[in-house]
Amino acid sequence: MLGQVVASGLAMGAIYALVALGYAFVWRTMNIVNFAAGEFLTFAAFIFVATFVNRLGLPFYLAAIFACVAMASLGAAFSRIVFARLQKERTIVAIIATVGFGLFLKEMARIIYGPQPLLNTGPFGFETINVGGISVTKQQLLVFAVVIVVMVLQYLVLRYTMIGKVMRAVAQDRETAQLMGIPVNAVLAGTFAYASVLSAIGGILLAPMFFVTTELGTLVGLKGFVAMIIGGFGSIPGAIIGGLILGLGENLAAFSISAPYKDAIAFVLLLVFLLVRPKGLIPEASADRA
Amino acid sequence: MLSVPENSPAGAGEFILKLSNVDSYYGKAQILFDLSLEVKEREVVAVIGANGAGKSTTLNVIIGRVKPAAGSVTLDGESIGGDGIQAIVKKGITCVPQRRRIFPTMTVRENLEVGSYIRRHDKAGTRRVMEEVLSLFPVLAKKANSLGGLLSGGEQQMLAIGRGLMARPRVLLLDEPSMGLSPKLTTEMFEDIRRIADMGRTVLIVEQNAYAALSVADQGYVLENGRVALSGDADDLIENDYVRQTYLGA
Amino acid sequence: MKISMRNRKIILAAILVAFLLPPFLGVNGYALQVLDMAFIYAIAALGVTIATGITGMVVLGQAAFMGLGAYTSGLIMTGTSLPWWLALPIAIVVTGLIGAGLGLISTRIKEHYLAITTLGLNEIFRLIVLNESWLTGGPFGLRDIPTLQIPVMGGGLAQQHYIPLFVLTVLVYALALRIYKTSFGRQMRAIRDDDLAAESMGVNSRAVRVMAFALCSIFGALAGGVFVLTFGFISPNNFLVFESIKMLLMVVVGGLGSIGGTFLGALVVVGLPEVLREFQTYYLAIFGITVVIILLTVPRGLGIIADWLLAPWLPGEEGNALAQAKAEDMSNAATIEEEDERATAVAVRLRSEREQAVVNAPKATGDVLLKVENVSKSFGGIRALKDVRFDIRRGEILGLIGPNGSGKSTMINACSGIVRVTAGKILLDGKVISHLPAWDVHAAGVSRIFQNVRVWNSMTVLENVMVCHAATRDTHVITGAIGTAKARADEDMAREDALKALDLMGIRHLANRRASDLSFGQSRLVELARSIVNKPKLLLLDEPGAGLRGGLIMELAEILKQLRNQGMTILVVEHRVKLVVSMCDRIVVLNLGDKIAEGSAQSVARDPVVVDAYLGGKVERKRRLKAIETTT
Amino acid sequence: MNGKIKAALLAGVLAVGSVATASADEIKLGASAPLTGPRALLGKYFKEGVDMAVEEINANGGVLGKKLSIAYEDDQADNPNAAITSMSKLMEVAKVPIVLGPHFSVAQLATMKNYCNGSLISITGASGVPVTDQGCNYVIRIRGNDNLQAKAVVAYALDHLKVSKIGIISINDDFGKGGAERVVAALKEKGLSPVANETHNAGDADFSAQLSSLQKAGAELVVMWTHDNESALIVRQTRQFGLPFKFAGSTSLSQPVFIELAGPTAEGVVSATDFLPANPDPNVKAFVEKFHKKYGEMPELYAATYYDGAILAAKAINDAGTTDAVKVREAFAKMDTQGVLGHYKCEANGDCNHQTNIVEIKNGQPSLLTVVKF
Repeated sequence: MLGQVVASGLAMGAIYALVALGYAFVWRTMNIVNFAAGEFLTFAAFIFVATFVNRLGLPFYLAAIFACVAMASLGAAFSRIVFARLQKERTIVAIIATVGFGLFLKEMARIIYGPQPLLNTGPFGFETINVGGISVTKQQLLVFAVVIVVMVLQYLVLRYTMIGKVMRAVAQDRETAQLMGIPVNAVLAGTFAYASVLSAIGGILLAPMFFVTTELGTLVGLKGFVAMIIGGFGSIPGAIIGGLILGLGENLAAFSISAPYKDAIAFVLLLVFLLVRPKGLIPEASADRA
Repeated sequence: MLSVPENSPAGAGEFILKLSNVDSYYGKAQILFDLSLEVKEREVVAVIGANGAGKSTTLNVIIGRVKPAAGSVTLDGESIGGDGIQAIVKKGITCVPQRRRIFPTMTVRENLEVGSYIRRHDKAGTRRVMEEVLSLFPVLAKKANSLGGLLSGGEQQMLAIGRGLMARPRVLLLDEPSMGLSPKLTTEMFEDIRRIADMGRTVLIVEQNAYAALSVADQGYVLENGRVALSGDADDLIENDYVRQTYLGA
Repeated sequence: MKISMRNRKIILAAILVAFLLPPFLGVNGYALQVLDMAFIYAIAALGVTIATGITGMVVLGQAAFMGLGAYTSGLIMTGTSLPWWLALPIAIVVTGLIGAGLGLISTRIKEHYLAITTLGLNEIFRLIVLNESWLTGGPFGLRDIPTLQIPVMGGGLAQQHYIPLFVLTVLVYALALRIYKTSFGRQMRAIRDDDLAAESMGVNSRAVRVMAFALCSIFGALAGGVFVLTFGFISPNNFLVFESIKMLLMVVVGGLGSIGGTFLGALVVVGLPEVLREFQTYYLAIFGITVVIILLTVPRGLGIIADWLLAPWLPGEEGNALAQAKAEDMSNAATIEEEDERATAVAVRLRSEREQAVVNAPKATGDVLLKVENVSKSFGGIRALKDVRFDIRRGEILGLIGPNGSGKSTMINACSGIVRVTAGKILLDGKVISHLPAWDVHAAGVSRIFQNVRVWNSMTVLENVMVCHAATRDTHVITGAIGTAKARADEDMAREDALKALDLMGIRHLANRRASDLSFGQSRLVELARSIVNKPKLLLLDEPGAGLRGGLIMELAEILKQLRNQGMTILVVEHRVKLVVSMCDRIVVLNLGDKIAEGSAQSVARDPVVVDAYLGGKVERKRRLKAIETTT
Repeated sequence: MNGKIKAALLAGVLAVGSVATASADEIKLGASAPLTGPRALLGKYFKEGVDMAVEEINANGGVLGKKLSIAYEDDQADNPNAAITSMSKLMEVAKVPIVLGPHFSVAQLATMKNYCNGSLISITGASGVPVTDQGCNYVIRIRGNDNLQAKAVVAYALDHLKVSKIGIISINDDFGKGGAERVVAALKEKGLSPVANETHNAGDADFSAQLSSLQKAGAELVVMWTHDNESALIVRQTRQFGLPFKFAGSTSLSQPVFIELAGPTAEGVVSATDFLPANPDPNVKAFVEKFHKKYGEMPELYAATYYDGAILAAKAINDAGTTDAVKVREAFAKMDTQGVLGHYKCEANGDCNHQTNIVEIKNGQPSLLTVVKF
């Protein structure tokens, strides 16, 4: 049963990693912690299930692509309308504004789609595969596959393409990037759109594993943030490692510590960890080599 | 030899960049007063002055970061005053910023590649200019794969200039290239700038180190309190008593 | 904005009186209850303002402190049947101690990491309260707490508590305003604006952070305690992380760091959803987007209103407003020229003073003040200093030069306690200072300025200087707030000395200006005034002339000479060889972390090693060929 | 003048304004329900049930000859502060004699001090044991409490399912924690203790760790005390991992949301619930038909509970002949009537419902196993 716990933990950790990655990207380019990230995930899941699958009857993969496109446009629009203006504010002001925005998004999801949880079985239903005595759902395998593909693609894009280099340049020094003739605002919107797509992928992958409720993203959003902190603020490899560590760690803790205090213990561990490494696993300065 | 800048309709000796009677404000405070300045094709122009004289604002007006409140800015006779930075960079003005501003966690090569952003579709041209920059600054070629942030101050300045050249600009603006460099490195830096100029580039230097800047320049402008206090041939300025007393520390 | 301070006081008094009226006007209990709730949250949020807004530590766990205060006082009243006026103070003390403990953690964990840590502590608090039913009543809360009945006020609890709660809130806010102006208040703000500068200018950031955290928790506990007395019921759900976020929201909506704004923020965050209740299921969405709009359009809006009203009780606001009005009248060019004229005039005055007094100037005595013994420093794998040793003699000006990256700034940082040396030691007057925290190094008599000016932008010029005064260095929160004779005397002394220092720099007229409104040159002078106000034995100057011009350079040079004549020892890092040679008695040259030369200006300048490594040749007077014009 | 003060003034104006709307030919009752937030679904059912009851009452001549209307306020489920202001607004501004809700125990307990002076009566479905033992005379509970539910489930499990190794999983909040405590107590009465006592957090979505622990402890039956969504996830994941537990637990396990979300894995899950749509009782049948006709969906527990609540409120006012809360409370004391949930007869502490149904999910529908009366 331990293998089971590990597999599920890693699957969940992969989702946290996706969300953490979104935080890291937005932080590096816009210096904003987007606390509405969890609600972006929720919203994406609703658009995906309620609009594209249930109403329009699209097949899973097509609906997923449409949902990603919709969230990318939504993200780009919000980045221009809301988040771009927040950058001038102090970090904490921007954070609080995103909290308010998250509340708005969450409530809008309920107002538009109603309070009923939505069920989506995804492409595999609840089929499981038995791997060495561990029963893994196909959906979990899909999660791993998608997350790995996303990570590899992202690495290749950031490392080898002009658009990737431009994104990194804007993240490191926006003013100078502008002097190179780079359309900085478009790049920022694009980065935010990408972070929204990461959230959307998280929502789409979670939808068949769980149910789509207005609360779907809230906790995942918070844990994604914790994951980024464990990994090191704004660090891209850190976000991935942090996500996996968190997913695995919380499951192992819940398994081995059978007590109502297991979450308290998790936080105490985080505290001790931060006391030892106040800048996370991979501190920003040495970490942002994508 | 560094290739001749692209699209150069103006022949040598013609004014390609021109500021006429520019006023500029920061908030309510007027920074530039009726400022006029001209740069000829293939000429090195030095703008000198103390902190707060309006040098940076002049540069910001040219590059499009600040809109002139009055007066005109033209490039090849076409008005660019009020265009955004991106548009101006596309038209052929590139600025090497103060304090170098290298992308610290990108490699030297990546820094240069980003510099060629506006000419990214001309792959062959980019490759050619990259080779030229690397041969101009051999130390960059040697360190092509190390991170920009790990270079020394002098090397970073070379990289910054190289990055600016990658855009193949009509006019290259240098903002205080000597800032934070030791005297020896400053000397070397200006020698590099002169080599670049000798290759036929048009360069505008904004500099506090008046001696070094005027040494390599053809024309000079002395800014004081947002106005052009003196201008003329760089050789004449360097001999000018007022300039010598105020800026050269003679 | 032409309304005088006196009239503002009258307006404020009118508003306060207006707040007292509702119970007498027959306003319904619901509205009063909402206001009661807003007052209670205003008190708790004020704690967050102190920690987050004023000291710069993001606290996302204030609900836990509130809960701690509430549960402690509730449990004392139900468990031991002590009266509320004993239970509440005990709860506040207990919570304050716990808060101070967490404050110690906050000195190590910072920024977002601290936010997430406090959020975690909030969650731990919830779990403990939820699970320890034997003590806390568990999930169904602590139910039988006696509420405080005040029958004189008539009506229900909401009516009875309205006026006492409002008066308490006003008192707490008055206290906070008072603390804001004391030395402790200045230290908190200095840490927020620039903690590195604060530490090296004598602010014990550890003590201040701990105290600020304790204050934050005390205000939280007080709010929790009165919550219990008003509502008589508490449960884990009253103190969720979401409540902490709400309190941070109040602080931010109220204009981060504004005391009065926090009160307005609490009114908005508690009151607005109630007003919007008419919109039924839409109201939270409207509330959420309203918060975003407020923060986007007027991020400091509420704070500006409040600070304007409270200006008579805030430092330097009056002078600031005047100065601003003046600045707006004049064009920038005029101020630059004026500034230059002023600087030149000061320089001339100082020079004539110096020339008259030159006879009594103490000569350098020759004994060693600061001893740098085989100091090495590594960052990661890079060795910034290698086995460097030199002495600074009492009364001399020692120049430290070297190319970029030679370790000059690291050396200055090591001497001022910002950077720990890897090996070797630094002694001041024979005592080792290289292991001391920066503020103790400052107390021992080492003061400094920074390469790129680091003034505390939100504070007035006078406050900037007063922070560094020895008399107000210790963190006396209570005596400061009470205003004991000693505290007042210290404060007066610090003010007087600060004004004298500003006088020396010729910028006394800027005393009430906000530091962020200063020009670069003025900031440099403020920094210099700040560094000498505690009469240091050793002054460390990191490129003092960088970015200065004409008159200001002259003024700076004169000031330094004046200081030396007064017996101050100075270590100066400078690029401009001319300035160094004209100013310094001796010069130490660093290159790549090694000391490569030491001696008089002339001997160093001739040293071939130095010339090779650092000075280089002059730029050759050779221009490119004019002939190029004919090549095309 | 600034926005804040304006806002406060506006609040005052609105408050005064709403008093004026209570016209003479109308009797207004209050409802405090979770209209927003995570439990908004419950609020939706709550409102549907009440609205239907009001329609019926008005069709049948209203209350004391006047039309009945309801003022809704949001209490955000288990948020005590929101409940305090919501109740306070109903009490002070709308001045209603009876409030339906708040539904959550912690919200009840937070607001009790305010209304127990006799200003109004709260009719609630809150099942936390302490709700009716606070000495508050003005709370009327129309569902069985947690204790009753837990006892019924444990007794059924031991007697009919013949299991002895029982594990517990509950949500780490007032609902789950309160329920789990009662289950432990009920087991203790039978001389047993749970083999494992697991908890999870609101919003948790992966339960592999808890399920593994339960399996390790050798649980045969798992008693669940958590909300609908989480229950469905737990059951689904159990089947996915191929674990053999049987499940029993709180009313959540017979709610339509649970049945829909859990799908086939809900089969055989046993629960205690006050309301069962498939109950052959004629009262229930009539209610289900009306509800289905009106809303096009099957009613569930909260719709039924607060439908009953509204009907009882109207009846009590009619019996008392006045809207005076003290007199209406006396009418409740004398009440002896059949409703949808069961037979109502109020004790002095306000507990009016003394029965519960044990239900099993068969073929995707809850079906009645037994009715337990206490």
